[in-house]
Amino acid sequence: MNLIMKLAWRNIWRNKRRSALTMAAISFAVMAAVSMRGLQIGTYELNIDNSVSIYSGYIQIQHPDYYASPSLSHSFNPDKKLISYINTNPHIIAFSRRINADGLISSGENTFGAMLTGIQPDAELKVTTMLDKVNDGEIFIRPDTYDILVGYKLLQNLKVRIGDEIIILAQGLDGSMGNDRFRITGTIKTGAEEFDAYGVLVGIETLQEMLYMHNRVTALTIRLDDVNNLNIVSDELKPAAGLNSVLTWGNLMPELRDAIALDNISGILFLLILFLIVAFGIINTILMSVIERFNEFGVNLAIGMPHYKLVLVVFAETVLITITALAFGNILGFAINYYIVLNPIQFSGDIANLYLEYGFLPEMRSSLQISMFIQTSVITLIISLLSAIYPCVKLYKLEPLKGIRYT
Amino acid sequence: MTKNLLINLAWRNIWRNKRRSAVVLSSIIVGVAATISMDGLTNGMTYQMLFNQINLGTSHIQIHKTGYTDNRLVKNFIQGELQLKADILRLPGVKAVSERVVTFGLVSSAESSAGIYVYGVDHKAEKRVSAISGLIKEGNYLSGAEREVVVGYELANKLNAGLGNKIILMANDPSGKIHSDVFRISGLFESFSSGFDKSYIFVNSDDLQNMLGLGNSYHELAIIVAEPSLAESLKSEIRSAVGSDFEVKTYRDILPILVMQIDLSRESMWIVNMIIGIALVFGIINVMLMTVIERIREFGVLMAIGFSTGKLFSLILLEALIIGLSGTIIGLVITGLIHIPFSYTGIDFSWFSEGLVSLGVGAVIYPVVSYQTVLLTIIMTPMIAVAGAIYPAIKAIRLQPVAAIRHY
Amino acid sequence: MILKLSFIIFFLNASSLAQTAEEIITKAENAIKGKTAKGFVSMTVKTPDYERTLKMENWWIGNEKALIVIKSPKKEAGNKTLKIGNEMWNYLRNTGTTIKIPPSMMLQSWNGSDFTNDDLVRESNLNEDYFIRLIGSEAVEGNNCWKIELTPKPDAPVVWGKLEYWVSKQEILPVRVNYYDENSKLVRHMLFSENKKFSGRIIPSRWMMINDLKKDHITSFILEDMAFDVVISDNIFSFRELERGD
Amino acid sequence: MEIIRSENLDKIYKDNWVPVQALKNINLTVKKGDYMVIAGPSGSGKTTLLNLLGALDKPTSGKIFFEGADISKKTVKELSGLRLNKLGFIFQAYNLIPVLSAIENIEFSLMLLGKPEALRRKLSLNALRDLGIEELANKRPNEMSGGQQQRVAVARAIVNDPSVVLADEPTANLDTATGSNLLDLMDEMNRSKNITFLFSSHDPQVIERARILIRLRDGQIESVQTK
Repeated sequence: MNLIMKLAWRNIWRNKRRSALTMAAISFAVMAAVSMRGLQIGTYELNIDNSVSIYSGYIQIQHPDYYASPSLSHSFNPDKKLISYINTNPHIIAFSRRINADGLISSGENTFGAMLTGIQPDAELKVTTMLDKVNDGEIFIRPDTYDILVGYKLLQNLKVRIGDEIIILAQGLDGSMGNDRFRITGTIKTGAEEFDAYGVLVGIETLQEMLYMHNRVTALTIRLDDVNNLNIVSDELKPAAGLNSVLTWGNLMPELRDAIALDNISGILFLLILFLIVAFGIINTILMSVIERFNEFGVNLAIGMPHYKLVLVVFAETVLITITALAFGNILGFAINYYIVLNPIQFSGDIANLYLEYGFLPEMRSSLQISMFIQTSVITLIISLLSAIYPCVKLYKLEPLKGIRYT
Repeated sequence: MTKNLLINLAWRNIWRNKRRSAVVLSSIIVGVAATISMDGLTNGMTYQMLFNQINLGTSHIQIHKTGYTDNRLVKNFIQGELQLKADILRLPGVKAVSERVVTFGLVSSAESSAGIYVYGVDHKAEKRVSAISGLIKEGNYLSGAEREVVVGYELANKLNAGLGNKIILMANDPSGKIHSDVFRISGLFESFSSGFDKSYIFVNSDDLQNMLGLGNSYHELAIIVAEPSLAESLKSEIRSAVGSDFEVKTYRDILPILVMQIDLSRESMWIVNMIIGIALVFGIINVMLMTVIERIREFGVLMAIGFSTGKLFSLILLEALIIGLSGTIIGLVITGLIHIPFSYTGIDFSWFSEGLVSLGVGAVIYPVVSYQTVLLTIIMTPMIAVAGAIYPAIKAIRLQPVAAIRHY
Repeated sequence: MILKLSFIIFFLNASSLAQTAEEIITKAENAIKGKTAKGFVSMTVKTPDYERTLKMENWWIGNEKALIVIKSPKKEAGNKTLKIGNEMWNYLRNTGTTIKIPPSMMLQSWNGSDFTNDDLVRESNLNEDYFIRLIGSEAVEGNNCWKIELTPKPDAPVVWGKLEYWVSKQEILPVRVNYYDENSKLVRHMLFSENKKFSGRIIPSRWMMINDLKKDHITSFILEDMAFDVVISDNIFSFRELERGD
Repeated sequence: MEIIRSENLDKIYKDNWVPVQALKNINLTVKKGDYMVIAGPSGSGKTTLLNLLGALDKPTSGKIFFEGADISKKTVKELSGLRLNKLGFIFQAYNLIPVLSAIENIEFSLMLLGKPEALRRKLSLNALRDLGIEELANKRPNEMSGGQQQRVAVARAIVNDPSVVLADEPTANLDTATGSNLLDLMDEMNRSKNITFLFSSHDPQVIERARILIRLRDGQIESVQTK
């Protein structure tokens, strides 16, 4: 083995230029893959974070039937054990209680259907950004007042102004028609059409009283320190949640999940093609470098070196070149990604406005996720080794005489 | 020495060492095939999304009464007496126009009910504008018979209603009064979008107009033009023709996010092509370099017999150019041979992602190659091949003839 | 006097001998609804999640107009529902406002019951919307009944595929109604029982609607006091009346 | 003592359009201590014969016995082992592994044999000393002249004390003086150490030194001279 490594190492140095070019090609591919992938993953994270942060949160705990049939009868009373578990989990930054209910909002002539969300303003500020999306007016602070925030389109449709009073009507948990008079303190603009046209934020205690919910909620919404801890935390939460279901953002926002899945496909397609080209480059380089040395290899075989040792030398060369290239590629890729993480690519002009209009952030960010570097490296190494197979098969079939005589 | 001789020499050199040429050629062919297939799939995917949306009813241009987009009320109708349809049909480039009565309503069966968008259409005109009639999986599309309704599979399941079953449709008229009427399911459609299948139903416009007391008024004019690129210019033409009482919007206005995504992915194709190009250059430099080194002796002889360094340089680049051109052509032919059947049959990606269906793409992707990419490939690939040969060529002309001849 | 008597005899004969299915249904329906009606009704809603009882005062003019005022429990007392034709308004005492139920809310449950707002609005005229056919006699809960089948007319905007209506032969009162979908699946049924005498008229005082698709969803009405065919001022079905707090 | 014996060797190349009879009915014997040269003009079949005798190629018909054993019955692996253990090779070009220094090149076959390091060192240094090129020990082939490279090749060929050293035109790429020096060295080794040498060459310098000279013409033995 020692001998093989020595030969391989020296062979690489013997033809510095060719080795350097091969390394450069692989490094470039790794760098391109890592930075493209980083941009994708980073932008996904950004979009997930942005979309998830507005309303749904990363994880919600719900009554097991609420997802299929969202009605107040599928609300639950979070027990102390669950709350204290959530409070002690190191990956959970904050959580909030929520009630979602359908209702009517009415001002004199105009009545519209409304999506009522009962919130604890102080907790909600730590969990989601919906209260940061105040367009006009101001947020209410206490969960037990008759102040509300409404979507900015809803305000227009109701033909009322901030400060005006409106009536909300909704069917309570006991089937009774809860109704009360509320004062609009401000409007929200999230970019999500549904929310802007139908969303109403109410203090949770007021809503619980109006809908005869006592301490029941329809969801506990949880904010994580890092989206990458999603699966860990959701698995950890399951036993504490008991019969209640633990839903992740993918369940809560399937359109976003699907949109990302679609974009991911084209990203992976790109990487496939990039690696295909690099693989071809590697095959050709190794093939040429093997063929070029057929005379030399022929002599080696003639003096009694077994074929497999020659093949191992070529494989060792490939591995050494690839590993060196991986180091360079990953360092470069990391540097690029690190730069983009610190200085996200900002869109400007029409596209930026359009993005903002629909609630997306007009920027692209990168990622430094370790698994991405590892995956890319492993794939590259495998591709390199696969690429070495064909040249090595040719080498394995080489007869000593043919090698010596090869021109 | 004439130029022809140089070409002749280059050509013979290429053929003399078939293996070496084949290696370079294969790199280029793979590069060409990869670039074009990538473009084909990405375009196919995005165009399909757009095309599907347009076909599902967005159409190329829509006309509404001013204010309709902000408040989709039944009372924001276009008066039938205006004969807008006839005027628009006369415009050059317009292929088909359909008048649609659109309202939000409730459908109910004995078991369940749902809020839906009801489209009242003239089945003959609508068939030329939207593809719903082609998506019927069971029963038939509207035929003009009374009280027919076409609903999506998902909705039918929710209502627990099948072909021939009746559903009750309820909606309010322009004055706000609620009307209900009975319809019978004549057809079930299934589009790529489960969201669409859940929330859109189609009836004959006469029935809906009668139910809502609309006379011959309607809400939406959907227009299909000969070429999507004509939409923008026709929009301004129509706008000046119909005046400010009406909103004229193209699919680009109606589907901004989708259009933006397509534009963005087209932009990013340049970056992608560039990266692929650079990856290709590395491969080509390597192989070219090795072939130059292999031939040092031969070059030494050429120089010894009086070949100038300039000519040698040109010779190497010329060889690269010839291989680059042939590789591009062979690559295009091979890609074409693969691409053309697939552009008819499509490639089934359902094994790859279930998400495709729900995203409005459909599981089967029909690759669409843009002529820009083909053109770019034809121009760029031979240039990349030549670029890859520059460094090796410089190496070659720096050789001392005597040292080169001795080299083995 | 004789004339009047003979008239009655003629009527009795007609009712006991040569009744058509339409006449039976009309009689049964008229018996429990009258041209006009007013009275006190308590409604008990039972679901797996809750059970509650509302006491209400009602005024009806056929299927056309209705006013329902909730008397208890306290928190809902004073809430009113007004129906005129196809439209509905809710008066909320708590906030002193009137809300017109928009079409999108028509499918919401009415006061937590098994009835939707739409059910109240759409309560149809059986003679107008259905072909009515006597299909036999059957004993239901000890009552000798006519079994009548009602199939909707093609254009009638009713969701049902078929109704089966049992009317007691003796009192000519409804005993049971089955509601089927178009595939002849039983969706829900209504049971009438506990006949009582209200202002000279004997009618069932307990009406129970049982959902056959959702388990344990039952809404029952108990008529506590009813008066039929009394004169009801049209003024009662006005917004002014609606918003007049008691 | 007989090392290699051939019986009725025929070799026909069929890779060309017309089959070429490269060797015809060759019978010869190489004995321990021989200094044998196979000579003949270009295309007479001398390299082919050398390759057959060196177990690098297989005859079309006939047999080759190496130390009494029929090598046609041996597997590829056994042949490789045979070459490694019993044979030393010197070629006209591409003789050395370019990435290894002189001493490493010499050690190379010992390494393949799995000899311990100390022994390898000792044997290799001895071989270098025998050829008078100790000062080249740590040089790479591209730092040496052609003659020096060939000396290293000889050192590598003899280091393992092979039964026979086969040299295919060892002087072909050398000038006369260098070639003469190299041949003197091999002559000396044959005499002092009784190493068996088998050459193929048409170089008069080589032929002149032959103790057994076999002349080939058109694939057949034309004459055998013993000096």
